[in-house]
Amino acid sequence: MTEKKKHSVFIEGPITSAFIADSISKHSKKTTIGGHDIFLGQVRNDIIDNKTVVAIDYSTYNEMAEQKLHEIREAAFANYNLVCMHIYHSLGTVKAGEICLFVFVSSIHRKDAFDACHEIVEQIKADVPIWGKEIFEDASHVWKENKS
Amino acid sequence: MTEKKKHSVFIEGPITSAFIADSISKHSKKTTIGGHDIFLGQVRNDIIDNKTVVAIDYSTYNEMAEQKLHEIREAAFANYNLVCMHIYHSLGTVKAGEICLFVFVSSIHRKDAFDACHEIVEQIKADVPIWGKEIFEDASHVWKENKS
Amino acid sequence: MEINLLAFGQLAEITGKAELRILDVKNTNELNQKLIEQYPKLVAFNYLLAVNKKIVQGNTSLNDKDTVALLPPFSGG
Amino acid sequence: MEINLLAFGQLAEITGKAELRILDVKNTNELNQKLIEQYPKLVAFNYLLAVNKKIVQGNTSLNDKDTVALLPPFSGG
Repeated sequence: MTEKKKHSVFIEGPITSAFIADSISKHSKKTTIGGHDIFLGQVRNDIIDNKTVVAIDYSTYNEMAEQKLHEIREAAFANYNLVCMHIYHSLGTVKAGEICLFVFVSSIHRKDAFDACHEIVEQIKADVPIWGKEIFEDASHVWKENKS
Repeated sequence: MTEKKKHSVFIEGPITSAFIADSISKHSKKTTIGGHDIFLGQVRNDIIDNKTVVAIDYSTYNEMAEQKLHEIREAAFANYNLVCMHIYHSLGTVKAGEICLFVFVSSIHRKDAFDACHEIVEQIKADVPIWGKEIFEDASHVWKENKS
Repeated sequence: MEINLLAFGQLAEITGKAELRILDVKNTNELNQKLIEQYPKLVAFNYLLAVNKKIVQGNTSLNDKDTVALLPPFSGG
Repeated sequence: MEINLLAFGQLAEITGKAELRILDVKNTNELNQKLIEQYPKLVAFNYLLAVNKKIVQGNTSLNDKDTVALLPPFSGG
Protein backbone atom coordinates (compact mmCIF):
# COMPACT_ATOMS: atom_id res chain seq x y z
CA MET A 1 0.00 0.00 0.00
CA THR A 2 1.04 3.58 -0.48
CA GLU A 3 1.90 6.07 2.19
CA LYS A 4 -0.29 8.79 0.73
CA LYS A 5 -2.15 10.53 3.46
CA LYS A 6 -5.89 9.91 3.62
CA HIS A 7 -8.36 12.53 4.76
CA SER A 8 -12.08 12.79 4.29
CA VAL A 9 -13.11 14.12 0.90
CA PHE A 10 -16.42 15.49 2.09
CA ILE A 11 -16.89 18.93 3.59
CA GLU A 12 -20.18 20.19 5.00
CA GLY A 13 -21.28 23.25 3.00
CA PRO A 14 -19.23 25.30 0.53
CA ILE A 15 -15.45 25.08 0.12
CA THR A 16 -14.10 28.49 1.11
CA SER A 17 -11.28 30.41 -0.55
CA ALA A 18 -9.53 30.46 2.85
CA PHE A 19 -9.55 26.65 2.86
CA ILE A 20 -8.09 26.61 -0.67
CA ALA A 21 -5.41 29.15 0.28
CA ASP A 22 -4.47 27.06 3.29
CA SER A 23 -4.12 23.95 1.09
CA ILE A 24 -1.92 25.84 -1.36
CA SER A 25 0.38 27.25 1.31
CA LYS A 26 0.88 23.79 2.84
CA HIS A 27 2.69 22.82 -0.38
CA SER A 28 5.46 25.38 -0.06
CA LYS A 29 7.60 22.87 1.82
CA LYS A 30 7.35 20.34 -1.02
CA THR A 31 10.08 21.91 -3.11
CA THR A 32 10.20 19.17 -5.76
CA ILE A 33 6.84 20.47 -7.03
CA GLY A 34 7.05 22.58 -10.19
CA GLY A 35 3.34 22.90 -11.03
CA HIS A 36 -0.08 22.64 -9.47
CA ASP A 37 -3.31 22.27 -11.38
CA ILE A 38 -6.44 23.13 -9.43
CA PHE A 39 -10.00 22.58 -10.59
CA LEU A 40 -12.83 24.32 -8.77
CA GLY A 41 -16.46 23.48 -9.45
CA GLN A 42 -18.75 26.44 -8.80
CA VAL A 43 -22.55 26.30 -8.51
CA ARG A 44 -24.20 28.10 -11.44
CA ASN A 45 -27.48 29.96 -11.19
CA ASP A 46 -28.87 28.11 -14.22
CA ILE A 47 -32.35 28.95 -15.39
CA ILE A 48 -34.56 25.88 -15.82
CA ASP A 49 -38.15 26.36 -17.03
CA ASN A 50 -37.99 30.06 -16.10
CA LYS A 51 -36.84 29.38 -12.56
CA THR A 52 -33.39 30.30 -11.28
CA VAL A 53 -31.23 27.85 -9.34
CA VAL A 54 -30.18 29.47 -6.05
CA ALA A 55 -28.34 26.51 -4.51
CA ILE A 56 -27.51 22.83 -4.88
CA ASP A 57 -28.03 20.40 -2.03
CA TYR A 58 -25.48 17.57 -2.30
CA SER A 59 -25.79 14.08 -0.87
CA THR A 60 -23.71 10.92 -1.27
CA TYR A 61 -23.53 7.20 -0.63
CA ASN A 62 -20.55 7.76 1.61
CA GLU A 63 -18.98 4.28 1.88
CA MET A 64 -19.21 3.64 -1.85
CA ALA A 65 -18.02 7.16 -2.73
CA GLU A 66 -14.96 6.91 -0.47
CA GLN A 67 -14.09 3.55 -2.05
CA LYS A 68 -14.50 4.89 -5.59
CA LEU A 69 -12.45 8.01 -4.78
CA HIS A 70 -9.74 5.80 -3.36
CA GLU A 71 -9.62 3.88 -6.66
CA ILE A 72 -9.48 7.14 -8.65
CA ARG A 73 -6.64 8.32 -6.43
CA GLU A 74 -4.64 5.10 -6.77
CA ALA A 75 -5.10 5.08 -10.56
CA ALA A 76 -3.91 8.68 -10.84
CA PHE A 77 -0.73 7.90 -8.86
CA ALA A 78 -0.17 4.78 -10.98
CA ASN A 79 -0.65 6.56 -14.33
CA TYR A 80 1.00 9.93 -13.70
CA ASN A 81 4.12 11.13 -11.97
CA LEU A 82 2.48 13.08 -9.15
CA VAL A 83 3.89 14.52 -5.95
CA CYS A 84 0.50 14.82 -4.29
CA MET A 85 -3.20 15.19 -4.89
CA HIS A 86 -6.24 16.18 -2.86
CA ILE A 87 -9.95 15.98 -3.59
CA TYR A 88 -12.66 17.80 -1.62
CA HIS A 89 -16.39 17.79 -2.34
CA SER A 90 -19.19 19.58 -0.54
CA LEU A 91 -22.22 17.94 1.06
CA GLY A 92 -25.38 19.82 1.99
CA THR A 93 -26.25 23.25 0.68
CA VAL A 94 -23.92 25.20 -1.62
CA LYS A 95 -25.29 28.49 -2.95
CA ALA A 96 -24.85 29.77 -6.51
CA GLY A 97 -21.38 31.32 -6.81
CA GLU A 98 -19.92 29.08 -4.09
CA ILE A 99 -17.39 26.29 -4.62
CA CYS A 100 -18.54 22.63 -4.36
CA LEU A 101 -15.53 20.73 -5.75
CA PHE A 102 -11.79 21.26 -5.25
CA VAL A 103 -9.31 19.00 -7.02
CA PHE A 104 -5.65 19.83 -6.38
CA VAL A 105 -2.90 17.96 -8.25
CA SER A 106 0.82 18.69 -7.93
CA SER A 107 3.72 17.34 -9.97
CA ILE A 108 7.35 17.96 -10.80
CA HIS A 109 6.55 18.86 -14.43
CA ARG A 110 3.29 20.55 -15.35
CA LYS A 111 2.02 18.03 -17.89
CA ASP A 112 1.33 15.36 -15.27
CA ALA A 113 -0.66 17.78 -13.12
CA PHE A 114 -2.72 19.02 -16.07
CA ASP A 115 -3.54 15.60 -17.48
CA ALA A 116 -4.23 13.96 -14.13
CA CYS A 117 -6.41 16.80 -12.85
CA HIS A 118 -8.61 16.77 -15.94
CA GLU A 119 -8.98 12.98 -15.83
CA ILE A 120 -9.78 12.95 -12.09
CA VAL A 121 -12.51 15.56 -12.51
CA GLU A 122 -14.12 13.55 -15.32
CA GLN A 123 -13.99 10.41 -13.18
CA ILE A 124 -15.51 12.14 -10.16
CA LYS A 125 -18.41 13.36 -12.29
CA ALA A 126 -18.97 9.99 -14.01
CA ASP A 127 -18.23 7.40 -11.33
CA VAL A 128 -18.68 8.76 -7.82
CA PRO A 129 -22.14 8.38 -6.23
CA ILE A 130 -22.92 12.01 -5.42
CA TRP A 131 -26.25 13.67 -6.17
CA GLY A 132 -27.10 17.34 -6.53
CA LYS A 133 -30.59 18.66 -5.96
CA GLU A 134 -30.98 22.04 -7.65
CA ILE A 135 -33.05 24.35 -5.47
CA PHE A 136 -35.05 27.25 -6.95
CA GLU A 137 -36.05 30.55 -5.35
CA ASP A 138 -39.51 29.16 -4.56
CA ALA A 139 -37.93 26.16 -2.73
CA SER A 140 -39.02 23.70 -5.43
CA HIS A 141 -36.28 21.52 -6.89
CA VAL A 142 -35.06 19.31 -9.73
CA TRP A 143 -32.37 16.63 -9.63
CA LYS A 144 -29.23 17.44 -11.56
CA GLU A 145 -27.77 14.87 -13.95
CA ASN A 146 -24.19 14.89 -15.24
CA LYS A 147 -23.70 14.60 -18.96
CA SER A 148 -20.82 12.45 -20.09
CA MET B 1 -12.09 45.97 -28.74
CA THR B 2 -13.25 43.88 -25.88
CA GLU B 3 -14.35 45.10 -22.49
CA LYS B 4 -12.22 42.63 -20.61
CA LYS B 5 -10.53 44.32 -17.72
CA LYS B 6 -6.80 44.87 -18.02
CA HIS B 7 -4.49 44.83 -15.05
CA SER B 8 -0.77 44.40 -14.81
CA VAL B 9 0.38 40.82 -15.08
CA PHE B 10 3.59 41.37 -13.15
CA ILE B 11 3.87 41.19 -9.39
CA GLU B 12 7.03 42.00 -7.45
CA GLY B 13 8.13 38.87 -5.55
CA PRO B 14 6.16 35.66 -4.95
CA ILE B 15 2.41 35.27 -5.52
CA THR B 16 0.90 34.59 -2.11
CA SER B 17 -1.89 32.15 -1.28
CA ALA B 18 -3.81 35.11 0.19
CA PHE B 19 -3.69 36.83 -3.20
CA ILE B 20 -4.95 33.65 -4.89
CA ALA B 21 -7.75 33.27 -2.33
CA ASP B 22 -8.78 36.87 -2.91
CA SER B 23 -8.91 36.29 -6.69
CA ILE B 24 -11.05 33.18 -6.21
CA SER B 25 -13.51 34.86 -3.88
CA LYS B 26 -14.00 37.76 -6.31
CA HIS B 27 -15.59 35.27 -8.71
CA SER B 28 -18.47 34.30 -6.43
CA LYS B 29 -20.62 37.06 -7.94
CA LYS B 30 -20.15 35.66 -11.45
CA THR B 31 -22.80 33.00 -11.13
CA THR B 32 -22.70 31.85 -14.75
CA ILE B 33 -19.32 30.25 -14.00
CA GLY B 34 -19.43 26.47 -13.53
CA GLY B 35 -15.71 25.68 -13.43
CA HIS B 36 -12.37 27.31 -12.79
CA ASP B 37 -9.02 25.87 -13.80
CA ILE B 38 -6.04 27.33 -12.01
CA PHE B 39 -2.41 26.65 -12.82
CA LEU B 40 0.28 27.59 -10.31
CA GLY B 41 3.95 27.46 -11.17
CA GLN B 42 6.13 26.81 -8.12
CA VAL B 43 9.91 27.24 -7.92
CA ARG B 44 11.65 23.88 -7.52
CA ASN B 45 14.86 23.38 -5.60
CA ASP B 46 16.44 21.54 -8.52
CA ILE B 47 19.96 20.23 -8.12
CA ILE B 48 22.29 21.29 -10.93
CA ASP B 49 25.93 20.09 -10.84
CA ASN B 50 25.58 19.27 -7.13
CA LYS B 51 24.28 22.69 -6.23
CA THR B 52 20.74 23.33 -5.01
CA VAL B 53 18.56 26.09 -6.45
CA VAL B 54 17.29 28.26 -3.58
CA ALA B 55 15.47 30.91 -5.64
CA ILE B 56 14.78 32.20 -9.13
CA ASP B 57 15.23 35.86 -10.00
CA TYR B 58 12.79 36.81 -12.78
CA SER B 59 13.15 39.67 -15.24
CA THR B 60 11.19 40.65 -18.35
CA TYR B 61 11.08 42.89 -21.38
CA ASN B 62 7.99 44.56 -20.04
CA GLU B 63 6.50 46.31 -23.10
CA MET B 64 6.93 43.27 -25.33
CA ALA B 65 5.67 40.87 -22.64
CA GLU B 66 2.53 42.91 -22.03
CA GLN B 67 1.83 42.98 -25.76
CA LYS B 68 2.39 39.23 -26.12
CA LEU B 69 0.21 38.48 -23.09
CA HIS B 70 -2.51 40.67 -24.58
CA GLU B 71 -2.38 38.57 -27.77
CA ILE B 72 -2.53 35.33 -25.76
CA ARG B 73 -5.53 36.68 -23.88
CA GLU B 74 -7.39 37.76 -27.01
CA ALA B 75 -6.73 34.40 -28.69
CA ALA B 76 -8.03 32.50 -25.65
CA PHE B 77 -11.27 34.50 -25.63
CA ALA B 78 -11.63 34.00 -29.39
CA ASN B 79 -11.03 30.23 -29.28
CA TYR B 80 -12.81 29.22 -26.08
CA ASN B 81 -16.06 30.12 -24.39
CA LEU B 82 -14.62 31.81 -21.31
CA VAL B 83 -16.25 33.96 -18.66
CA CYS B 84 -12.96 35.43 -17.48
CA MET B 85 -9.24 34.86 -17.23
CA HIS B 86 -6.35 36.32 -15.27
CA ILE B 87 -2.59 35.88 -15.58
CA TYR B 88 -0.05 36.91 -12.95
CA HIS B 89 3.71 36.38 -13.08
CA SER B 90 6.36 37.27 -10.52
CA LEU B 91 9.34 39.53 -11.11
CA GLY B 92 12.39 39.63 -8.84
CA THR B 93 13.21 36.95 -6.33
CA VAL B 94 10.96 33.94 -5.75
CA LYS B 95 12.27 31.31 -3.33
CA ALA B 96 11.99 27.55 -3.81
CA GLY B 97 8.48 26.47 -2.75
CA GLU B 98 6.95 29.85 -3.60
CA ILE B 99 4.54 30.57 -6.47
CA CYS B 100 5.81 32.47 -9.54
CA LEU B 101 2.92 31.99 -12.02
CA PHE B 102 -0.85 32.07 -11.51
CA VAL B 103 -3.17 31.43 -14.46
CA PHE B 104 -6.88 31.51 -13.62
CA VAL B 105 -9.46 30.59 -16.27
CA SER B 106 -13.22 30.43 -15.67
CA SER B 107 -15.96 29.12 -17.94
CA ILE B 108 -19.56 27.98 -17.94
CA HIS B 109 -18.59 24.38 -18.73
CA ARG B 110 -15.37 22.89 -17.46
CA LYS B 111 -13.86 21.80 -20.79
CA ASP B 112 -13.23 25.36 -21.96
CA ALA B 113 -11.44 26.27 -18.74
CA PHE B 114 -9.27 23.13 -18.83
CA ASP B 115 -8.27 23.44 -22.49
CA ALA B 116 -7.71 27.18 -22.42
CA CYS B 117 -5.69 27.13 -19.19
CA HIS B 118 -3.34 24.45 -20.48
CA GLU B 119 -2.85 26.27 -23.79
CA ILE B 120 -2.25 29.64 -22.11
CA VAL B 121 0.43 28.18 -19.81
CA GLU B 122 2.24 26.64 -22.79
CA GLN B 123 2.10 29.96 -24.65
CA ILE B 124 3.41 31.92 -21.66
CA LYS B 125 6.37 29.56 -21.37
CA ALA B 126 7.13 29.56 -25.12
CA ASP B 127 6.34 33.09 -26.27
CA VAL B 128 6.57 35.63 -23.46
CA PRO B 129 9.96 37.32 -22.91
CA ILE B 130 10.58 36.43 -19.27
CA TRP B 131 13.88 35.12 -17.95
CA GLY B 132 14.63 33.18 -14.79
CA LYS B 133 18.05 33.23 -13.17
CA GLU B 134 18.42 30.21 -10.89
CA ILE B 135 20.29 31.19 -7.75
CA PHE B 136 22.26 28.62 -5.71
CA GLU B 137 23.08 28.61 -2.00
CA ASP B 138 26.53 30.04 -2.70
CA ALA B 139 24.97 32.96 -4.65
CA SER B 140 26.27 31.67 -7.99
CA HIS B 141 23.67 31.27 -10.74
CA VAL B 142 22.67 29.69 -14.04
CA TRP B 143 20.09 30.91 -16.55
CA LYS B 144 17.03 28.74 -16.84
CA GLU B 145 15.77 27.69 -20.27
CA ASN B 146 12.26 26.44 -21.02
CA LYS B 147 11.97 23.23 -22.99
CA SER B 148 9.25 23.12 -25.61
CA MET C 1 -33.42 -14.10 3.87
CA GLU C 2 -33.34 -10.33 4.11
CA ILE C 3 -31.51 -7.62 2.24
CA ASN C 4 -30.85 -4.06 3.27
CA LEU C 5 -31.96 -1.63 0.57
CA LEU C 6 -30.59 1.91 0.35
CA ALA C 7 -32.24 4.55 -1.85
CA PHE C 8 -30.51 7.80 -2.83
CA GLY C 9 -31.40 11.11 -4.43
CA GLN C 10 -34.62 11.14 -6.39
CA LEU C 11 -35.09 7.41 -5.70
CA ALA C 12 -35.36 8.10 -1.98
CA GLU C 13 -38.16 10.54 -2.84
CA ILE C 14 -39.96 7.79 -4.77
CA THR C 15 -39.56 5.13 -2.07
CA GLY C 16 -40.22 7.65 0.69
CA LYS C 17 -37.33 6.30 2.76
CA ALA C 18 -33.56 6.13 2.53
CA GLU C 19 -33.40 2.61 3.96
CA LEU C 20 -35.73 -0.42 3.68
CA ARG C 21 -35.68 -4.14 4.53
CA ILE C 22 -36.64 -6.44 1.67
CA LEU C 23 -37.47 -10.10 2.30
CA ASP C 24 -37.17 -13.12 0.04
CA VAL C 25 -35.52 -11.93 -3.14
CA LYS C 26 -32.97 -14.34 -4.59
CA ASN C 27 -31.49 -12.03 -7.20
CA THR C 28 -31.56 -8.50 -8.58
CA ASN C 29 -34.22 -9.36 -11.20
CA GLU C 30 -36.60 -10.43 -8.44
CA LEU C 31 -35.68 -7.33 -6.46
CA ASN C 32 -36.38 -5.00 -9.39
CA GLN C 33 -39.69 -6.80 -10.00
CA LYS C 34 -40.73 -6.37 -6.39
CA LEU C 35 -39.69 -2.70 -6.31
CA ILE C 36 -41.63 -1.86 -9.47
CA GLU C 37 -44.76 -3.49 -8.04
CA GLN C 38 -44.38 -1.46 -4.89
CA TYR C 39 -43.29 1.82 -6.58
CA PRO C 40 -44.71 1.89 -10.13
CA LYS C 41 -42.93 5.20 -10.87
CA LEU C 42 -39.65 3.28 -10.97
CA VAL C 43 -40.56 1.79 -14.37
CA ALA C 44 -39.73 5.04 -16.11
CA PHE C 45 -36.63 5.63 -14.06
CA ASN C 46 -33.05 5.08 -15.10
CA TYR C 47 -31.01 3.71 -12.18
CA LEU C 48 -28.09 1.45 -11.34
CA LEU C 49 -27.81 -1.15 -8.59
CA ALA C 50 -24.80 -1.57 -6.35
CA VAL C 51 -24.50 -4.79 -4.34
CA ASN C 52 -22.24 -4.30 -1.35
CA LYS C 53 -20.90 -1.06 -2.88
CA LYS C 54 -20.10 -2.61 -6.29
CA ILE C 55 -22.17 -1.69 -9.32
CA VAL C 56 -23.67 -4.83 -10.91
CA GLN C 57 -24.83 -5.33 -14.50
CA GLY C 58 -27.38 -7.99 -15.48
CA ASN C 59 -29.08 -10.37 -13.07
CA THR C 60 -26.99 -10.95 -9.93
CA SER C 61 -27.75 -13.37 -7.11
CA LEU C 62 -28.25 -11.94 -3.65
CA ASN C 63 -27.33 -13.32 -0.24
CA ASP C 64 -28.74 -12.78 3.20
CA LYS C 65 -27.61 -9.44 4.69
CA ASP C 66 -26.45 -8.03 1.36
CA THR C 67 -26.71 -4.27 1.02
CA VAL C 68 -28.23 -3.18 -2.26
CA ALA C 69 -28.20 0.48 -3.26
CA LEU C 70 -30.48 2.15 -5.81
CA LEU C 71 -28.37 4.75 -7.58
CA PRO C 72 -29.92 7.44 -9.76
CA PRO C 73 -27.66 9.16 -12.33
CA PHE C 74 -24.72 10.82 -10.58
CA SER C 75 -24.43 14.58 -10.45
CA GLY C 76 -21.44 15.42 -8.31
CA GLY C 77 -18.98 18.20 -9.05
CA MET D 1 21.43 56.81 -37.85
CA GLU D 2 21.23 55.32 -34.40
CA ILE D 3 19.38 52.35 -32.91
CA ASN D 4 18.56 51.67 -29.31
CA LEU D 5 19.71 48.19 -28.29
CA LEU D 6 18.25 46.35 -25.30
CA ALA D 7 19.91 43.26 -23.84
CA PHE D 8 18.15 40.87 -21.46
CA GLY D 9 19.01 37.98 -19.18
CA GLN D 10 22.31 36.32 -19.88
CA LEU D 11 22.88 38.64 -22.86
CA ALA D 12 22.92 41.66 -20.56
CA GLU D 13 25.68 39.89 -18.62
CA ILE D 14 27.67 39.45 -21.86
CA THR D 15 27.23 43.04 -23.05
CA GLY D 16 27.66 44.39 -19.53
CA LYS D 17 24.70 46.77 -19.94
CA ALA D 18 20.96 46.52 -20.41
CA GLU D 19 20.84 49.38 -22.92
CA LEU D 20 23.29 50.53 -25.64
CA ARG D 21 23.33 52.98 -28.58
CA ILE D 22 24.50 51.48 -31.85
CA LEU D 23 25.42 53.71 -34.79
CA ASP D 24 25.34 53.06 -38.51
CA VAL D 25 23.83 49.63 -38.98
CA LYS D 26 21.42 49.33 -41.90
CA ASN D 27 19.99 45.92 -41.10
CA THR D 28 20.04 43.09 -38.55
CA ASN D 29 22.84 41.22 -40.33
CA GLU D 30 25.10 44.25 -39.93
CA LEU D 31 23.99 44.60 -36.34
CA ASN D 32 24.78 40.96 -35.53
CA GLN D 33 28.17 41.32 -37.23
CA LYS D 34 28.99 44.40 -35.18
CA LEU D 35 27.83 42.77 -31.92
CA ILE D 36 29.91 39.65 -32.49
CA GLU D 37 33.00 41.76 -33.17
CA GLN D 38 32.41 43.65 -29.95
CA TYR D 39 31.30 40.63 -27.84
CA PRO D 40 32.90 37.47 -29.28
CA LYS D 41 31.06 35.29 -26.75
CA LEU D 42 27.84 35.94 -28.66
CA VAL D 43 28.96 33.61 -31.47
CA ALA D 44 28.11 30.57 -29.40
CA PHE D 45 24.90 32.04 -28.11
CA ASN D 46 21.40 31.23 -29.26
CA TYR D 47 19.26 34.39 -29.26
CA LEU D 48 16.38 36.06 -31.07
CA LEU D 49 16.06 39.67 -32.18
CA ALA D 50 12.95 41.77 -31.71
CA VAL D 51 12.65 44.98 -33.69
CA ASN D 52 10.21 47.38 -32.04
CA LYS D 53 8.84 44.51 -29.91
CA LYS D 54 8.28 42.13 -32.85
CA ILE D 55 10.48 39.09 -33.29
CA VAL D 56 12.14 39.11 -36.71
CA GLN D 57 13.51 36.19 -38.70
CA GLY D 58 16.18 36.59 -41.37
CA ASN D 59 17.82 39.83 -42.33
CA THR D 60 15.63 42.85 -41.56
CA SER D 61 16.31 46.49 -42.41
CA LEU D 62 16.60 48.96 -39.57
CA ASN D 63 15.55 52.59 -39.32
CA ASP D 64 16.78 55.46 -37.24
CA LYS D 65 15.44 55.26 -33.65
CA ASP D 66 14.40 51.62 -33.94
CA THR D 67 14.55 49.63 -30.70
CA VAL D 68 16.20 46.25 -31.13
CA ALA D 69 16.11 43.71 -28.29
CA LEU D 70 18.46 40.76 -27.84
CA LEU D 71 16.36 37.94 -26.42
CA PRO D 72 17.94 34.84 -24.90
CA PRO D 73 15.75 31.70 -24.66
CA PHE D 74 12.67 32.43 -22.55
CA SER D 75 12.25 30.85 -19.14
CA GLY D 76 9.11 32.25 -17.57
CA GLY D 77 6.62 30.23 -15.56
